[in-house]
Amino acid sequence: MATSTRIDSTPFGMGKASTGWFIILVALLAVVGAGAYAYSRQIVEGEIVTGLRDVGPAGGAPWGLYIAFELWAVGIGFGAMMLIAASRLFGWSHLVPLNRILAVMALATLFIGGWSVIADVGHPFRAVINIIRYARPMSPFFGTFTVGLVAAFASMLVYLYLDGRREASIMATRPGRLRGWFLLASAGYKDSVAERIRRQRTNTVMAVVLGIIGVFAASTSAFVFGVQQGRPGWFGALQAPGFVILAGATGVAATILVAALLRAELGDRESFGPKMFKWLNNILLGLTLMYIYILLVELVTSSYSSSAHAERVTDAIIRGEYAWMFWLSSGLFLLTAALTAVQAIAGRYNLRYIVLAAVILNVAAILKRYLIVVPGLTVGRLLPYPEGSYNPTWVEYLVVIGLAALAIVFFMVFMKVFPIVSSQNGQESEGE
Amino acid sequence: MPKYGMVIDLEKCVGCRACMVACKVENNTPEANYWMYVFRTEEREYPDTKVTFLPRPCQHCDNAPCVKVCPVGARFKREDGLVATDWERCIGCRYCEVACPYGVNSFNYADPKKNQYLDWSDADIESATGGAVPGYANPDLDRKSQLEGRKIAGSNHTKGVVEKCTFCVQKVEKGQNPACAETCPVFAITFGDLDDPESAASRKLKASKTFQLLDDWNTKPRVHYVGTPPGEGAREIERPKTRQTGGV
Amino acid sequence: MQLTRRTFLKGSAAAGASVAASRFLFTNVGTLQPVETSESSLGQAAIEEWVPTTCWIGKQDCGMLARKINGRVVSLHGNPIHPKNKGTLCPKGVGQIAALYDPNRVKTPLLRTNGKGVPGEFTPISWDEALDRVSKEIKQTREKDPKLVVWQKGRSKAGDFYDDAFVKAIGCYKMGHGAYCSDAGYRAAEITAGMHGVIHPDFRYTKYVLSWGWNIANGGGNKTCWLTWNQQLLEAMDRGIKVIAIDPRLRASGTYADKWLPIRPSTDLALALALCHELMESGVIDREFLTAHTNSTYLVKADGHFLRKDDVEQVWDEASGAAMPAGSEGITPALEGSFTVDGQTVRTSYQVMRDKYQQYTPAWAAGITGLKAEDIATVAREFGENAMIGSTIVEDGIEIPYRPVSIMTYHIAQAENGFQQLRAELMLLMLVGALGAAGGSAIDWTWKLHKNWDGLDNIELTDSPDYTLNKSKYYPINSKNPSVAAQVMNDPEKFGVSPDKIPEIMIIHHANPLGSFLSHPDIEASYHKLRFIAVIDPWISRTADLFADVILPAATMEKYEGVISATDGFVDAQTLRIPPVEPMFESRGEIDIYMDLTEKTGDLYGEDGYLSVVNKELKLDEDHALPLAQKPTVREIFDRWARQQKLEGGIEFFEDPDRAVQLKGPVSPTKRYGWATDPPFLGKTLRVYAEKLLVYQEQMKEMGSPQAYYQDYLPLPEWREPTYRGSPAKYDLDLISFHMIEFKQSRTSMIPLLAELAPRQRVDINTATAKAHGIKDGDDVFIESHNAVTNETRSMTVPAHLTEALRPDTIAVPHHYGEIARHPWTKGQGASPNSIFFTGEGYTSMTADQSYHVMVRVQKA
Amino acid sequence: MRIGLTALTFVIGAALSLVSYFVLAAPLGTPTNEGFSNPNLEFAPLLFVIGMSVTVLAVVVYEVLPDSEQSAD
Repeated sequence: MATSTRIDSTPFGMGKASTGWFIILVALLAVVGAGAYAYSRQIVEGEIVTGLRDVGPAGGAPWGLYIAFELWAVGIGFGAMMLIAASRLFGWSHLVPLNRILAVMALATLFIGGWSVIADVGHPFRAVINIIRYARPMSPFFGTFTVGLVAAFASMLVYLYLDGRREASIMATRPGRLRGWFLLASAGYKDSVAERIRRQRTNTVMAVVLGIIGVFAASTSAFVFGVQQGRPGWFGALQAPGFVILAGATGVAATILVAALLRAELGDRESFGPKMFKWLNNILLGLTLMYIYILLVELVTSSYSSSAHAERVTDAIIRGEYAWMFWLSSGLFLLTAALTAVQAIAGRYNLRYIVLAAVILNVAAILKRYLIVVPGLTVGRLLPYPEGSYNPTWVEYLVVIGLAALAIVFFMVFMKVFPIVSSQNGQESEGE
Repeated sequence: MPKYGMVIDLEKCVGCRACMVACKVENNTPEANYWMYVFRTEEREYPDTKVTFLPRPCQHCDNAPCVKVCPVGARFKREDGLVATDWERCIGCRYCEVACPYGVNSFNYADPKKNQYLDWSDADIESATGGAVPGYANPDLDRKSQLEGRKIAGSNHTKGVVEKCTFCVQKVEKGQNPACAETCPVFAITFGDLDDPESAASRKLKASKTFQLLDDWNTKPRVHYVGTPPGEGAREIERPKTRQTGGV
Repeated sequence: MQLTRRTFLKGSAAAGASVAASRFLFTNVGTLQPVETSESSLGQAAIEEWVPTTCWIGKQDCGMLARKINGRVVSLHGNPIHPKNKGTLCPKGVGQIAALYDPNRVKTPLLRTNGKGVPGEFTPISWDEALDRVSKEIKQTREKDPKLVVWQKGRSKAGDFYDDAFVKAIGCYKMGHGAYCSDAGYRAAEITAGMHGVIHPDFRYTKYVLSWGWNIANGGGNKTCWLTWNQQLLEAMDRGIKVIAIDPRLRASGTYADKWLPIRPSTDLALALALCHELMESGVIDREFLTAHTNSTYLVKADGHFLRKDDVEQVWDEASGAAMPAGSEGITPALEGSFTVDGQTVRTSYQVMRDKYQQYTPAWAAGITGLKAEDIATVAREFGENAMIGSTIVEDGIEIPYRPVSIMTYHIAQAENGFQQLRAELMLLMLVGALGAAGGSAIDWTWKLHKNWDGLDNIELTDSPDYTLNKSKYYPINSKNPSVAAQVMNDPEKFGVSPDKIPEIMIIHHANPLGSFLSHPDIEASYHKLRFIAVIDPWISRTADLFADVILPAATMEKYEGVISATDGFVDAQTLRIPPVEPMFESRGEIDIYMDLTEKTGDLYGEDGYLSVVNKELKLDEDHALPLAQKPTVREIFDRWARQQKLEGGIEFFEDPDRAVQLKGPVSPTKRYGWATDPPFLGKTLRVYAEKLLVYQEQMKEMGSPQAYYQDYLPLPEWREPTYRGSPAKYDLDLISFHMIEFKQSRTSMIPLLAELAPRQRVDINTATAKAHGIKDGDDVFIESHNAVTNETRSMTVPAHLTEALRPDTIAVPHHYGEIARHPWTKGQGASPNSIFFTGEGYTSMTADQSYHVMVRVQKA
Repeated sequence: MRIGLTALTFVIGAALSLVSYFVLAAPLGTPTNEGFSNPNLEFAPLLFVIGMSVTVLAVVVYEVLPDSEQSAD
């Protein structure tokens, strides 16, 4: 690409910012700014500026786009963690070059996921203080917050740090503005044999830890909904596995997108080789198929539902006002499966189709996240409240888009201060 | 320690909604927030139409889903049976609202001071009321509860927090009936200590065949109803402004 | 003003709290800890006071206690010792606190600066200027003819001594709330039984109630609000009372009704006639009552007139087999039969009725009313059975006939045949002897004769009526309908009214004729003819907005007013309205306003002045009469009155929250029941057969009255198809209006706490009907009404409200709203259905009362 | 030394997590009890979060702690 110049001393354009990079950054920051402005309206006027309303006589949905977005974002994060774990534990060496990308992606999405929760609550400052002050373990939010956000974030930070120390020590040997930073990051690292052995062990341990936290955190997110028997359409044992699988799928799909972008941006066809995309394609296929299976089971179960309220929710989703969204997302899941399956069966992989499948899956996932949150609130009320409605406002859209832009900014900045791909990683793993 | 509860006689209720207004005046709830709500419903088809009314205060469940999900302990169960909201602690996540199958929670989406029905900044009104918002603001709502010393009566309502029926804790702690029970023109609402077999509520409960809303959900409500609940096909009619004109 | 000194003294926080605790501790609530002092947000000890006062919104003036903290009213509570509401309040009662502190009230007197007929532009003026202006206008017109000054009031709040005093002192014409709701019923009861009122059950004993055109759970009544009725009804329900709801629309009564008869609007007369028919044919009648206390035995000639000898009505004495003067000693009058007297065939009035009603079978009525014949027959049978004819009970040692069947009816009088409809219901009660019996229906609280018993029987028709057409060939019996009056004002010659009898100025007191009466175009046109209009109101009503030259700001509940009856029908009691705070802004209580105004016109002091009339109206004796040369405070007026009632402390009795209501003890059965008065029914012979109506009809014909006006002047109610049904077939739906529990008239739509519950006008429409017209819930519906006589059409557009509790051939629109959107809460509320009803031939009853019936068509707007 | 410190960090973190969760934060008794809506110690949830973070940090200790042999060198 015209804007990228690869210099050996600073791989991946680190430390140097091209005009294009700046333009994109400024544009993204403008979007973030717009989101911040929208949020400031919300702070001043209250959430009356959103489309959110009370469930009872007001007939609205108290949770909406923010929560759906949060689920999607942290899902990607948890998926990324699980993928790191899988690639380490199962020795999927082709995916190892992606590990840092995955780690950064997880941190970025957890970060904006946390922010979208903050955007949702009525008293953000009080929320931060009161959660660490009073948080109640019996609330599913406790798990979301402690395991889902804090533990995941902390362990990802640790992973990123440990994983990057060797890289940093190499970078620190080269001259440049960032040298001090690399020295700091690699402090104490000598690249001794003992250290390498410890590195191996730690990696394995961390892989296990990340895997557990990823699965557990995704499940806690699901419990926020799945344990609510008062909300027909939410209550169910399948919520947790569904969340885990969809988190994995969105994580893989997001990885495909990032990897493809970086491949194009950095022109690095070695790090982002065909084998990697083949693997990603096949993992995506597997997870999508599993999710379709979950969807099918959900569909069958809910169509036999004994409760009239749950039936109304099912009706609204399958036949009613949410039907377009449901069938669109279901169709997109199938399309993802088809796109990835055809390539896997034919044994011929086309990056474009893989990327297309990844995009489609994420769109499907966003719709699905929305379908998890909203219909259970507007439809199927247990008392004779009429059906409600929810239409997100510009404030919600701007805040969410602003947060998404923030994640990209996060990524772009990281790329400029640290090697996004570890060239040694592959070697190291292959050397085992 | 008394264990308060409420018995609502649906065979007496005529859906006049006096309880809703009395609640609003006593608790100064802002527009669109109904701590007490009265459904007016119809079932079946003309001419076999059945008309039902269902007053819906907070059910003050013994096994309250809202208490379980509150991430910061702002929603809690009191020993006297009341389910209370510490509005100074609430972070406004609305999880209680989402968890409650009865839809009793109200979130202050707008600034309550600007959502109190009339423009109270009128100079002539201010000179008469000392700037109270609303003009009939009840100062008792600012007091801390006697039982645990937390602010649970609602005060002047706070933007960004959730609130709901308190059983008029500020009145109950003074030995008075909640505003809805006090006002009901047809004496359909009886409030009292359900542990005391001599209380009016206990006697009413004993004398009547009662049910609880969604009792198969195991929420164990402290509100009991005499009569029959609205059926599956009940349609709500005569909805308030928030449903007719799309909010406040 | 010396405001509640006593309550202020005892207003220490602890004392206030203990009053409160004792006051509301009906249930064994139990206290957690000793009551602590309530604290204001500033941390200062709050002073709590309780001021007894009276509701200002509803019709029956419920007793209230205003809770005040540091001088500010924070809530209104029902007064537990008030017999009418027993510590409870309806939504309007509790919600009116928002009216007290409403910044949108009229704050100062206002003077119009623009033309009339359009929303007003007003400039604030001082009270002095305003009163000068009004008094100047009054004086100017009064010089010509005091009757050209018209004073009109909406519903009376409290006793009307003070406005009567104003009317008498000024000598002006008094126009009432009148024909708005039920006056045709009053006229029917007056001419039939001499009682002033409509019909309501003796809930204490009744077992079977026909809730007729009346929402038994949410409907008012002529004597009390739904609130008192419901409390009595609930006690009756505990005894197993049976309630039949006869109404095109089933609303809150659904909870209480055992059976719903969804009758077609304006066909109630047919149902009543069929019920009478069934009772007579089955012989389930109270012969003793009919013979002894009604004119059923009077002999009627072929021409419909009574057989008289020497001006005395004759009855057939079965013992002697001859006609004898009615009321003779020792005779046995025949109730039934046809006889020959002096060569002419005569029948008893009962026989005339029975013969005439032969045609009114349940099957016949079913075709008209849309009900099932078997349902009608069942109700007739149950009504007869439950009447327990012949039974008695003993109360207070007095044996009283016991007829536990009753009718609750009221607004059903608002129909073209409203007068005869009510007559027919009274007949139904009289047939089984339930009128004035224990468990039956009463008309007034006590059985006392109204002046119209004779008055309506002795009307002398005049060729030169006043502008209300009172005693005219059009409406000999006349409820002074403002809409009819407006039509006369617009075209006096048409009605033979002299142009110099057309009013010039109006003082409108708490009334909103452009909201409450029909035919708005007529009223608006007539108001353009008035030189000057002053409105006394707390808000700028539609009428004030379009036509007031001067608006005088009235206080709402914050004023001394009285004397207010506190009876629930069983206990005699009275009270006053005590202001919990000084009048808001520059508003004043009406008594203050009238004293100020009469002072300006020179009518306050001296003999026949306002104060002198007040003395007479309040029956103040020499010791307590107001001095005639000195303007008293309103509090002083009531203090004198209270002292005359021998109440300790005078007015302080009523300012004390623990006393507040003067309870005078139970109403004796000898006053309550017509049967139990001495002599029974005050010795009057009730008019089953109203011969005088026939006399008036003949006179009307003679004077050239068109058939539309005289056709219902019939001695016995008879069915005819209402005129409005003559609209073309495309106007396929009946429009009726109804009252909502949240509102009273139009002004409560400005109380936000109520307007939030019912934010805008709507049309109730049966789901199937709506579907047939392609209308969904919430869709705007265009409604066009049609005048079957003049072919005029009127229209309005309102959102649809789908319901299964309404006949499919009928739509219903509540009669509230319609204010001009000057108040923030009346914006977007929509029009009143009164704007598309009609007045005039076919749309006005024979007594000049309004008919709220019209045929309409609807389509999705 | 390395193993010991790592284990110590892990144990401290885990202990802090467990204690703060089960003893300091967890709902105690019946729902009407004070402990149900309040942690026994304010900011106990913060301790739990810190505990979890410390637990994870054991890995860092294990990997980052300088080699004793090397330091002996």
